[in-house]
Amino acid sequence: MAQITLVEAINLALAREMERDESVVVLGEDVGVDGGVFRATLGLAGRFGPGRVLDTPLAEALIAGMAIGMAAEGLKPVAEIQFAGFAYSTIDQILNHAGRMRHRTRGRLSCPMVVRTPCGAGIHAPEHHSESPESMFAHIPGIRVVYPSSPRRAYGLLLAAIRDPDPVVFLEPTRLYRLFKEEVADNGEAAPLDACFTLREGADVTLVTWGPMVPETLAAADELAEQGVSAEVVDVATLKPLDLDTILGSVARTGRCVVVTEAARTCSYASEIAAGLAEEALLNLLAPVQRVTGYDVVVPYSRLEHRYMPGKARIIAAVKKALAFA
Amino acid sequence: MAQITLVEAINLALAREMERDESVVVLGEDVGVDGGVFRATLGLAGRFGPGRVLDTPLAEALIAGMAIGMAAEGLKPVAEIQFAGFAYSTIDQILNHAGRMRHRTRGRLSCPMVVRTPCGAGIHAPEHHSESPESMFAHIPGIRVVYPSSPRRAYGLLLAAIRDPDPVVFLEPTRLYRLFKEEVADNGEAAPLDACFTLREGADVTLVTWGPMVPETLAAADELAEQGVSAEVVDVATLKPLDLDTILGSVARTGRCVVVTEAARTCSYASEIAAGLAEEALLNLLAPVQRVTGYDVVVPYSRLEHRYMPGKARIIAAVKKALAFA
Amino acid sequence: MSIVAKFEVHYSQFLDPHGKAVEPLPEFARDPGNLVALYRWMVLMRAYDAKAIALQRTGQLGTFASLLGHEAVNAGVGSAMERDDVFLPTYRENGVQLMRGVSLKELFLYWGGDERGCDYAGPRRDFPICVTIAAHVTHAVGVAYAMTLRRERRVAVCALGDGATSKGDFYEGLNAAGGWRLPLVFAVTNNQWAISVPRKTQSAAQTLAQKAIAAGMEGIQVDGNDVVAVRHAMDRALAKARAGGGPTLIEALTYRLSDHTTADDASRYRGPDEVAEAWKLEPILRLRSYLMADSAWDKAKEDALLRECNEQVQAAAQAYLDTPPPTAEQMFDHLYAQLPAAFVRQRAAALGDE
Amino acid sequence: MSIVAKFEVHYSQFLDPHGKAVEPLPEFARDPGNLVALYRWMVLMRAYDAKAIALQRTGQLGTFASLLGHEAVNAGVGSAMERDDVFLPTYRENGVQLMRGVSLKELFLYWGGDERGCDYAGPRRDFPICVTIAAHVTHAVGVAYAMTLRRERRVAVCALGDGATSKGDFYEGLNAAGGWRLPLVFAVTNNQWAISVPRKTQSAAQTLAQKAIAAGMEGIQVDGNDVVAVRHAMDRALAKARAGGGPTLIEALTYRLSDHTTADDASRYRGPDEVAEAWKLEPILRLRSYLMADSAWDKAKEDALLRECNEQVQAAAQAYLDTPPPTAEQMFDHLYAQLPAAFVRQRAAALGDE
Ligand SMILES: Cc1ncc(C[n+]2csc(CCOP(=O)(O)OP(=O)(O)O)c2C)c(N)n1
Ligand SMILES: Cc1ncc(C[n+]2csc(CCOP(=O)(O)OP(=O)(O)O)c2C)c(N)n1
Ligand SMILES: [Mg+2]
Ligand SMILES: [Mg+2]
Repeated sequence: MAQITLVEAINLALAREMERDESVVVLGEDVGVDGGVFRATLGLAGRFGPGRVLDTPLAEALIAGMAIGMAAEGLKPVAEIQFAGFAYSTIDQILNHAGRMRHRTRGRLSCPMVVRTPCGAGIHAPEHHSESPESMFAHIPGIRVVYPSSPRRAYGLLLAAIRDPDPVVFLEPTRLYRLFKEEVADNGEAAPLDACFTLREGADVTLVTWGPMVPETLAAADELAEQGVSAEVVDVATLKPLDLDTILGSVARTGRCVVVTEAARTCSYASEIAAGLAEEALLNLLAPVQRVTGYDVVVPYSRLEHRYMPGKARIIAAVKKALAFA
Repeated sequence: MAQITLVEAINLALAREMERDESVVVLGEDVGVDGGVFRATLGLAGRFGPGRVLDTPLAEALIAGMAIGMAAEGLKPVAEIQFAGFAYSTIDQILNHAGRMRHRTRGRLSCPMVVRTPCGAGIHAPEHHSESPESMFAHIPGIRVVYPSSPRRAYGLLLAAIRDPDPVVFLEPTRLYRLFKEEVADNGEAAPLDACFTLREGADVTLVTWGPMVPETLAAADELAEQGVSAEVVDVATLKPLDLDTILGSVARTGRCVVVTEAARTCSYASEIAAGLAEEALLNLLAPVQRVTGYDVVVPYSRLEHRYMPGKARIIAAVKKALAFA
Repeated sequence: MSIVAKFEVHYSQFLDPHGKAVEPLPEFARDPGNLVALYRWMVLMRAYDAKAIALQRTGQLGTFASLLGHEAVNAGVGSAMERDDVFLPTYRENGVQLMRGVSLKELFLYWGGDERGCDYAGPRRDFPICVTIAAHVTHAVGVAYAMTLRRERRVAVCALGDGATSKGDFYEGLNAAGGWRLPLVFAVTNNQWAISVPRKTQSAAQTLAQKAIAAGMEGIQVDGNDVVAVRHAMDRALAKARAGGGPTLIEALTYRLSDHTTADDASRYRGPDEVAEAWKLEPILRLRSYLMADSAWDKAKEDALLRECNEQVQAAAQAYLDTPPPTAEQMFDHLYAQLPAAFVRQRAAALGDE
Repeated sequence: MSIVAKFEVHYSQFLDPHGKAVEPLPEFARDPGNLVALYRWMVLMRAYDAKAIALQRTGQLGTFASLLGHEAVNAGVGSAMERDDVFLPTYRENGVQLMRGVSLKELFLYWGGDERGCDYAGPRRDFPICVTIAAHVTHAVGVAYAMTLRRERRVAVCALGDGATSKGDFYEGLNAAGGWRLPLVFAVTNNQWAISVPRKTQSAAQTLAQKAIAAGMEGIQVDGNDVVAVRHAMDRALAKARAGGGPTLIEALTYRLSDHTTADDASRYRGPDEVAEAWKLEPILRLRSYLMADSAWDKAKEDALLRECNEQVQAAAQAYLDTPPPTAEQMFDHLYAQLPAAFVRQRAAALGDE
């Protein structure tokens, strides 16, 4: 078993599934000979041919719409949008068509497709390369939204996403693409969709997060442990549909919850979690739920982005506040 | 003072502001000689000329993008998107450009523009004519999102939106366009943006809603009153930025809150309100916050839409549940 | 200065407005039986259209988009396609859909606000009506790409209107189809109006056919009130596509004789003279004139056909009206292949909530 | 069959790759002083480019998009525009921006990840760099519309690449500009590549100039390594636009001699031969050859110019490096004209959180 990065795990899952199922095709900008600007599709064009690994024209609505047509006609397209900042022009297609085709035709046509896109800030990239649009996608009926946070989960969840009979928006944390390695068995085993992963057990507070903020949150939990605070860390992983039960179960034990995301605060996915708790966990909450989020501002250009993203310090401060609540 | 409908109030505000400020222009599909498919722009082309009331080609990204260019160059465009279902292709422009132009240029250029679009279900229209995308817009930094619910507020808020120096997404409840009339003084007075309106005072529970669900919520409050339950009704009106203080103040008094929206539940704007309460009102809450929302499904075609939209009965049931909570 | 590229846009018409042949007819049209078959479809379309409007006016149908005047485009496209081709319609191609095996009842159900109307028992792989203008142009690219990848000889046919040619999706799809030389035919019905917006406001392009030039593909203009011209252009485009020759854009010139939909009042934005002029060019009369002059048709046949069509339409309308309304679980049961656990409670709540 | 429309796409070149005039030069180019002025700008652009790459390689600048090989397009566009026109650039027109009065320091700030680099002290109404490909084409339509409405004689110039011509926004904007006959020039730099995607994958259209045909406007192709050709085409397009004659699309053929950006490695997808061939056509050598043959330029002047440019660039780089970093309140202070009350607490938190 090899130690690989998250982006290598994506690549591995793509290759594995293309090998297993010849209806799987990959499409997007620069996914062919270049292997994608992050190399997520490296080697696929050479191995499976340009017919199954298509460099598209520069047109995101086309990429999404084309995937819908392919999927309805029996292929299993995995579309790459180069950065999430360019994925907004796919929303029309994903919301109005991908998420509706099955419903609209009462199951006659469907859209087994995946739209992959790198997300999140912190890589010192130009404008529009730092987006966290997950809540906008999570609002869309008829689709799944998945956001892995480690090589192993990325591998298993991507396999699950490709095999899923319905459309999946698969968000990939750019910041974690090469941040750390993990042993990943290339055994073709899918990870469960629609389930949270409890990454660390704890008794005093539940930290809920997903995607790129997971390592930072785990680091905060480590530091808290040194200070005698036992934090449970839940990686939501599949944002839609949400496995709220796992979170409720954790909060029932800890009585405190901090939700962490780097997305702008208002109508972020952190709000969805907090709302679920407000509705279902009132009697268990010993302190208010707190959202540790990006500010309601435009992600600043790279020189200031470290001041935008919530870091360990803000997470720890929120936990302390929760613990101090009488 | 004339009794007019909500759509007439929109029309009145547009005419008033075009008269007062010649930099105001109206653009969109069929807004010219046809006066808009709902007649919101009726008579404007005749009065102000086709140069200031433009029928555009059928292209929503163009409409939004063009408005951005116009606004940066000193006009005050008011763009109409024919139905919210066609507004998804404007998100890219609104998020990546309208909401960022001022920030990106450090105030050198700005986007004083309004994007108006009719929203909501319940008019027995074809597919895509029933959308409630407010939470997707409310997530976008740098813009305002306004959703009036009566002729008078529509008039005042639209004036405020046009005069605002920043981009405003102005959602109009199609179902209320002609549902009832109200006296509206055409005095050019703007209503306050960024403020909730308390439409009805009450002691037992706070009902928070906006846009098309306001009349239904008021009706529920009426019925509750007959049953001896005193419900406060808050019309959020401006969803971004949110005047949470008014809601907190109300909940501090009532101790119970039900949030009502017809949008699909997950990541709806109801989640944002509930999250705010989970964070700020824990000690005041005598019962869990409840979201009464559309289901997480595609709005069904017209024959079933009455089963999709939350009605008075569901609001009342939620209130009863809140009151019964021990 | 040198010239690096040259283009011509051609126009084709076989039957003039009086039903006179102005060119030697193509092979298929020399058999009057074929033209009679097309004529019968066109008359059925008009009977269906009238019935749908009547149902809407009496509150028995939702907003309806009439295809009055578009019968030749519909019949030309519908008759040229093979069964296992894929059709991607807008709301104004119910005629094509009928010819492809969508039932009248299904169409009524659709306009009655019931998704079951999109579960076509006939053409299982045809797309449902695309309401968001031009979005389906990109779907057609995906469909045609899948056909190519699997080395099938099928073709995707994407129908759209003049207004749709202004939308980015139209162009993105067209451009990609050209690039991959996909088996794809774009059937653009230029009916001169997009709701209240006239064709010339959509674009300064003299023809819509020339939009194809931007995508490096062939574009051709035909008289869309002449079913022979439409059918002939479709035949050629489909044959070319099947032979690997790539996509074609066909601009069919016709006129929307109706309001945009039953929710529209066209008299607000266009004068009666223009409409009266357009009636002189309409496709059914034209074909009938030709067939009568050719003795392939007569008054008795006409009367019988009208009766037959009306009965057929009436029966379908009744079947539609007799269909029990959809039930609340239908909101959930085709949303995902299997309803995720997270939404099971919502489903139960929806069923409980009467 | 009849022909209903005909089109030709023209190509223009004045200086061949050896710097020989192949056509009589246009008026402005007959004065060598004008060409020397353009040359000086082009050399400054290259010096700037080299410095930016050096800064990036040493960790002192963010990802940078080189304009190597695009100096003639930049100089042709930049020199033709009037001061109160509006320029809407992509990331590969820093040269045009310099000529319009954006400072070197501002450009470095921008690439250094600082919004203050978009607060141009010079051309206050020029747009900032548009990173989302082709979105600004629709902005340009709005700008040009505003100019028309106010009856100004200003023109908007929108720069974009070959890849951008595949995007819906490009087409929607082009089509609208044609429809309203707006004072708008689309300067398309066809540098043969969009990251790793070659021009022919973008579109089957033989030329990008012919995309204009779909919008009913004039499109022309020029040698983008020949500054005279670019400038001349711009002059004509701007004059036409000012006179109310509507928009023009200019496709300038050149080559991206650099990687896409400093984050890219072009050797992954294109061979060295292709790049070596392209170097033979590059614009600076070409213009220098012409000027030297004309005795308007010599080695001494060249050396002096290089020194001057390097100093200028060096000083600006230093000024950039000396600029204190932006502070956290800058996230909030230009978000709205006035920060709404709801966000004041967030601002305070951001400032408190070191
Ligand atoms: C993306 C989008 N924008 C707007 C609309 C509203 N709308 C419905 S039909 C129509 C006009 C379409 O005109 P055209 O393409 O010429 O088709 P026709 O109705 O004439 O058949 C408009 C604007 C829509 N359905 N989709
Ligand atoms: C809408 C959008 N999609 C994708 C990208 C990522 N991207 C940046 S530059 C580029 C290629 C652009 O090619 P071209 O238009 O030819 O310009 P060039 O870089 O050659 O100057 C791509 C795909 C983007 N910036 N915007
Ligand atoms: Mg039309
Ligand atoms: Mg390029």
